[in-house]
Amino acid sequence: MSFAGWLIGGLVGATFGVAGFTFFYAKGASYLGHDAAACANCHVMQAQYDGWLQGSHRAVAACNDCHAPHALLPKLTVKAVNGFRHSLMFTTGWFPEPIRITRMNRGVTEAACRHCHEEIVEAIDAGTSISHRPAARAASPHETVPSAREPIACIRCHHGVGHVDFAPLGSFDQEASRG
Amino acid sequence: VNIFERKQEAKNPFYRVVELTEETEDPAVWGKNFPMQYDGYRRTVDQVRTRFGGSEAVPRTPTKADPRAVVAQSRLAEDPRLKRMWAGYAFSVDFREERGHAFMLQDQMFTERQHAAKQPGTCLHCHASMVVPYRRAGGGDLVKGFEKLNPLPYEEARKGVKHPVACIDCHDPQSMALRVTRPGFMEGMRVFKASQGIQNYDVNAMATRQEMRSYVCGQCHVEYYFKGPEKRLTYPWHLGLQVERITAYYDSVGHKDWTHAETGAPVLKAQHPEFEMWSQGIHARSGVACADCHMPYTRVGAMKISDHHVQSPLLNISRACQTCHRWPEEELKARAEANQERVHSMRNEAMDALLDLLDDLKSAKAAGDTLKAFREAQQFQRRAQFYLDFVEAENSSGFHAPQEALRILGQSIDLSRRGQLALRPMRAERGGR
Amino acid sequence: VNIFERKQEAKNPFYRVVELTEETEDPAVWGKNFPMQYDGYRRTVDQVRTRFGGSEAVPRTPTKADPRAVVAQSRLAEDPRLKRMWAGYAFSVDFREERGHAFMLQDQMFTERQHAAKQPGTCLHCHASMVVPYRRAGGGDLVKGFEKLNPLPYEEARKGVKHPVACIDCHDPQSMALRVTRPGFMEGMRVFKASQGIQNYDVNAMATRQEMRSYVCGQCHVEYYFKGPEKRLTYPWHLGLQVERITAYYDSVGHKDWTHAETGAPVLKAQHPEFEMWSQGIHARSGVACADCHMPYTRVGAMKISDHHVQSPLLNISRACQTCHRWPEEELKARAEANQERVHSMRNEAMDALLDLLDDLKSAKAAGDTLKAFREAQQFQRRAQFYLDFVEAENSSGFHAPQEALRILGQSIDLSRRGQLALRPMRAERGGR
Ligand code: HEC
Ligand code: HEC
Ligand code: HEC
Ligand code: HEC
Ligand code: HEC
Ligand code: HEC
Ligand code: HEC
Ligand code: HEC
Ligand code: HEC
Ligand code: HEC
Ligand code: HEC
Ligand code: HEC
Ligand code: HEC
Ligand code: HEC
Ligand SMILES: [Ca+2]
Ligand SMILES: [Ca+2]
Repeated sequence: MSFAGWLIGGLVGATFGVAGFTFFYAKGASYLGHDAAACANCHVMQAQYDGWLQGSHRAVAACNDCHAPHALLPKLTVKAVNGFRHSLMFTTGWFPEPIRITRMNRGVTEAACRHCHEEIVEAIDAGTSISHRPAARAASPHETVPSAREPIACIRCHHGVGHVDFAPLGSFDQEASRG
Repeated sequence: VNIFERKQEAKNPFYRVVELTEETEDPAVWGKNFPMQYDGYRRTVDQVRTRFGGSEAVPRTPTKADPRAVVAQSRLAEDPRLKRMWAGYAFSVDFREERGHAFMLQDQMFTERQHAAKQPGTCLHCHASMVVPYRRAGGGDLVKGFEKLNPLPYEEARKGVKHPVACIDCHDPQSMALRVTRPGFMEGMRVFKASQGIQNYDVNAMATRQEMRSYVCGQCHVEYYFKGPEKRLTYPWHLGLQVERITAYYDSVGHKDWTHAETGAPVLKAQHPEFEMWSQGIHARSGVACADCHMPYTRVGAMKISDHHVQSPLLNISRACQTCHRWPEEELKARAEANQERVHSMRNEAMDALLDLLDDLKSAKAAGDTLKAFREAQQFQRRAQFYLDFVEAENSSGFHAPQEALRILGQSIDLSRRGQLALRPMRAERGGR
Repeated sequence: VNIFERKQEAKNPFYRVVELTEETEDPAVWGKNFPMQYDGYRRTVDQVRTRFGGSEAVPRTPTKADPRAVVAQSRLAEDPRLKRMWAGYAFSVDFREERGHAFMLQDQMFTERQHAAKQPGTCLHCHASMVVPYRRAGGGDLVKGFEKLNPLPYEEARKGVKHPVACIDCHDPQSMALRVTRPGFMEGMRVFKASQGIQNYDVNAMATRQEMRSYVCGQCHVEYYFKGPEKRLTYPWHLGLQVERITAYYDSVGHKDWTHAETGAPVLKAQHPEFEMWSQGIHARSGVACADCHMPYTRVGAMKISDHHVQSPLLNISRACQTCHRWPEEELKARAEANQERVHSMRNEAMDALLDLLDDLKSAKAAGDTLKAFREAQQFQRRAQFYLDFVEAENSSGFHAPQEALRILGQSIDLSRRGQLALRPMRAERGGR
């Protein structure tokens, strides 16, 4: 996809998250299709592309909504890193299969989930924000209160949202036709 | 699919209507700030039966001694063999299917086991909201209060205990963060981690959030015994969490729960080792916590909260299982029950084997067999029985760790049969016919 | 299994360099059209050992009788108890760890079991490319040829058999579609499906593609026996695939493989019931086929093909497991081995229990015990031994269905011990001292 495309996506995502969503949502089809297609240019991305097509987010989120930070600068860096890594690996063919998301990019997707679902999941992170600590410690001199606990990873439970995931989390393919 | 409306409703999920402190014991007050969690919490009075779990509401006519109008079905009636396994112990008098948290205090107060034996204050550790009572008794110090109440007669210790497990027992009133408030578990984890080379483990300071989602349950859903005259609640994890290690620990300290009435063997009772069994299973290994299945997230309007209606996940499969397993509900139910059935049928064989051993021990006693062989057979009974009970008392009917449960039952069968063999020399060994 | 990779794979270009027909037996010729699959196929000569599987290359000095310069390690040497379990049967003479497909024909020709007993032509069914030989012998009819070769002496039947299992045995030369070419499996599935109420099941016409990805393996990786003087290869699935059903079938037709040399019991030998065990596991239940793990899709340049280097998946974890399980390789290996270790340790206990029974039977024989109890104990041996062997002979060391394997071993232990008890009346039953 064009640099301009990323820029728009990035800008929108960065400046006004909510409006950013309407933008995707309204023109979804064309915009998303475009972005996704760009990624799917690489046949090695085909499986994930197909998975995304069948995923629950097809209508609401394209590749970069989950795989690029929702702030402009980091986004460009990540794109640069990934862009380089991908083309290098693609041309050299030096990459492990099945392809697995890297730590850095897993962090990016995790942040993406929270960016769009901030409100609905706010409750489940109760008791994990540092701000509460000091007060808590003061109030209970006799037990140590949990130190700020890391938030809980979305994809531990929802890891099929981006890409329909087959076994063990999916119903297996019952092709009747043979050969 | 309009995310906006949701966002509107969702603005600030916590209405801090009241200020919560370490003195706020009544869950109804916490419920003012967190009405959705409170609603779920109150639904633990529901009684629904599943194939192997849940519980059945059995009506009864209240008496002065036991005012309960409804109890859970009797496990002793379901399988009378249990009475022989526990012959001479309070459990052979009254043992019922467990039910929701709302009942924990009354079920403990009114079980006939209270009359069959004099019970200590220690019992309360896992059947009530104890943060405030322990602190009060300990002059502000939780552990001191725990030590103070343990040795008291149950009735006396119970004075000033008001609620079943409540918000304050699992949550910090300021931050709502999970916390462990039970001395038994704090010490249990300390000795267990020490056995793994980690010294001075402090669960509240060192556990991750995901671990806490299981540890708050591990405070009570564990095997235990009362140590010494102080009746100190002790979790036998000094050598590890597996049944072999626990047995080894009990042997090392020469502990027995009672003397078996039929055989005179120094036997042990296993009690709800959910935490220990879970720790041996594939779900624990995959980082799946008790709360993931027993308190799955549930959507209420624009918010997602933990379902505080703690219950059998098989009564809530879509939320408890389907986020991770995309099989149809019926299929997931069938898979869980298939695991449970395998374990249950082997549990029945192990039970038969144990009763055969009891028969042999009785008739050997009658025939006045040589002491040596008899003692040996009693030791076999001690282990065979504890292994079987470890699976029998584990309330998931094996689901928490099917392979481990089957392995333990296989051992139990072997031990019971070898106990019989110890009493039955071959003719050769007996010397001719 | 990842449907998308399949779709891609379907897009693979396909160069018809040579025309393949039902007469094209030599895999090298097929290799001209499908060089990548052929390369993998040829790599089945590799010998690498895993914790419980794979195989070890043991050098030996070739003799005229046995020209092999390398064999797999002897299982009898690894566990001498096997010799007693199989006392009086050819397996007690020579039994080795199995290795890659490339060796199947020579390993069968040169095993000492060939000298220990006179083997029939039936053996070839699973150790060679038989499509052409069967057709030739049957005048074009596969099944007729099968019936013709079965009763012949092995040496004679082997004339004209050239290759280990080859492309033509699993593929249609025109469409490359998978196909079943083994009469034993066709008939086995017919009787099995009939037991489930499905009449005249025709595997080649009625199986789905995903099922075929397991059925081509089920042609050989199954329990079997030779029926009647025609030595017809028969899969004992008439009542079902579970060990209880198979035993019930053998009892119903009064079959025994041999008479145990130590005890005279009419015993059975279980052989590689991979298909039967797999069918009881969670993977089969989830639709995971043999080929998914043993022939995973692998990328060659821009193409995805099925890895025809059929081997232990633990030697290829990233492709065999990680397409479905998002755990690191080391963790997946550890999980598989944890399952195998549980099964292996219980297998050892079951083996000890069986040997104790053999001892008792021997000494009872010596003491000339009453026929009734002795017969009873022999029957216990028959079942205990077959159950144990069913897990022992299953080559995944329990991985294919850990819970089922443990359940079976628990039964085996109980049966062995009860066999001993049958020979050891309590003093009471014996009437005083
Ligand atoms: C709704 C969010 C979302 C969208 C949209 C999305 N992905 Fe992903 N993607 C994820 C998550 C989450 C993971 C990591 C899954 C895991 O770690 O379990 C992932 C993983 C991947 C991986 C690594 C393979 C793996 O399974 O680890 C690739 C490649 C990938 N995505 C490409 C794409 C492409 C190309 C698109 C657009 C066609 C896309 N993604 C759209 C969320 C998304
Ligand atoms: C030049 C070809 C190419 C294009 C275009 C491409 N990818 Fe990839 N991608 C690859 C290759 C090759 C790999 C495997 C290398 C690896 O594992 O890091 C990969 C791996 C990934 C991964 C998993 C590894 C990681 O870095 O986390 C993600 C996520 C991913 N791509 C997302 C995308 C997205 C989103 C797009 C579109 C913006 C895209 N890719 C476009 C070739 C490409
Ligand atoms: C670009 C915005 C966006 C991103 C990024 C995003 N989502 Fe969503 N998600 C939505 C919208 C819009 C919906 C559909 C409307 C709704 O149900 O809220 C949705 C629906 C869902 C649902 C309910 C439907 C289902 O699939 O079960 C889940 C769960 C979910 N998202 C989880 C995630 C997770 C986990 C991630 C990160 C891996 C993620 N989302 C990333 C916008 C997003
Ligand atoms: C421990 C498991 C678990 C984790 C971790 C988890 N979720 Fe969920 N999530 C669930 C369950 C279960 C539901 C279904 C609730 C219902 O249907 O009532 C759900 C529902 C949702 C929904 C609403 C779906 C709908 O009905 O519209 C969204 C959006 C969502 N999750 C996003 C997230 C995000 C973002 C994260 C990470 C911050 C996350 N989840 C972490 C289990 C989890
Ligand atoms: C095509 C998909 C697929 C492949 C390939 C696969 N698995 Fe599984 N595996 C599953 C499914 C489905 C389950 C059942 C649990 C579930 O539904 O999530 C499972 C369960 C398991 C379990 C837990 C059950 C048990 O018996 O303890 C283990 C361990 C496991 N797999 C290991 C492996 C290993 C090792 C490999 C490779 C040799 C492998 N799997 C290959 C799909 C697969
Ligand atoms: C992977 C899901 C899962 C996890 C994790 C899990 N459980 Fe369970 N639990 C179950 C299932 C399924 C049952 C069987 C319920 C039935 O038979 O109706 C069960 C049963 C129980 C029961 C008996 C419930 C009844 O209905 O009688 C208790 C008590 C219990 N679990 C406690 C725990 C504790 C404590 C932990 C953590 C140490 C835990 N569980 C972890 C799924 C789980
Ligand atoms: C303070 C002790 C305590 C704590 C903490 C505790 N439980 Fe319980 N739990 C009990 C007792 C006692 C019962 C039995 C109540 C009865 O039968 O009257 C019980 C019953 C249950 C049941 C059986 C319900 C039924 O219908 O049979 C489940 C499931 C359960 N607990 C799960 C959990 C989970 C999950 C956690 C942690 C989130 C937890 N418990 C924390 C003491 C506790
Ligand atoms: C270490 C925690 C712990 C202690 C200490 C404890 N319980 Fe429980 N109790 C539980 C749990 C967890 C359950 C629910 C699981 C079960 O029933 O197996 C339970 C269930 C029960 C039940 C309902 C089921 C039944 O057995 O009929 C009764 C009654 C009971 N306990 C009485 C007592 C008495 C009396 C004592 C003291 C001698 C005691 N408990 C000590 C944790 C504990
Ligand atoms: C037996 C233990 C237990 C008891 C009792 C308990 N909770 Fe919780 N609660 C949990 C667990 C586990 C979580 C999940 C925390 C996490 O994921 O970090 C939780 C989470 C919460 C949260 C955070 C949002 C959410 O739903 O995930 C709130 C708020 C909460 N509980 C309120 C209450 C209130 C109010 C009560 C009393 C009516 C209560 N809890 C009683 C175990 C308990
Ligand atoms: C947070 C994720 C999660 C939840 C919730 C969960 N599981 Fe699992 N389950 C797993 C994982 C991970 C495995 C191990 C196999 C694998 O790696 O895919 C597994 C394995 C299994 C297996 C195969 C192993 C065996 O013992 O046979 C069954 C069956 C199963 N789960 C059933 C359930 C049921 C029923 C529930 C709900 C009560 C449940 N699971 C809840 C993640 C989960
Ligand atoms: C989910 C993955 C999986 C499936 C499906 C599966 N296997 Fe296996 N198989 C394994 C693993 C893992 C081992 C153990 C390998 C080892 O110990 O090195 C194994 C071992 C074996 C072995 C012994 C290999 C050796 O190295 O000695 C044979 C033969 C075998 N399987 C055949 C089959 C057949 C036939 C089927 C189908 C009926 C099948 N397998 C299905 C994973 C699988
Ligand atoms: C024509 C019969 C036949 C068919 C068809 C067949 N096998 Fe085998 N397989 C054998 C024999 C015989 C051996 C042992 C060869 C030896 O030890 O010399 C074997 C060995 C193996 C081994 C052990 C390799 C090792 O290193 O120990 C595996 C794994 C295996 N087969 C898997 C499969 C799978 C998967 C399929 C189907 C895709 C299959 N087999 C089809 C007969 C067959
Ligand atoms: C129904 C199919 C089938 C038949 C019939 C069959 N085999 Fe095998 N054979 C196998 C499979 C599959 C293996 C690999 C798995 C194993 O070794 O357990 C094997 C392995 C072997 C091996 C190598 C391992 C070992 O046991 O030392 C020898 C030798 C062997 N067979 C000889 C024979 C002989 C001799 C006969 C005839 C009496 C015969 N086979 C009949 C399927 C068969
Ligand atoms: C023991 C059985 C077996 C043997 C022998 C065998 N194959 Fe295959 N082959 C398979 C299986 C299983 C598949 C996967 C088919 C599917 O997914 O439908 C396959 C797939 C193929 C495909 C389709 C593309 C792909 O790789 O998935 C080709 C082409 C092929 N085999 C060629 C050969 C050739 C050439 C030989 C001989 C050198 C051969 N096969 C021997 C079992 C076998
Ligand atoms: Ca219950
Ligand atoms: Ca092998």
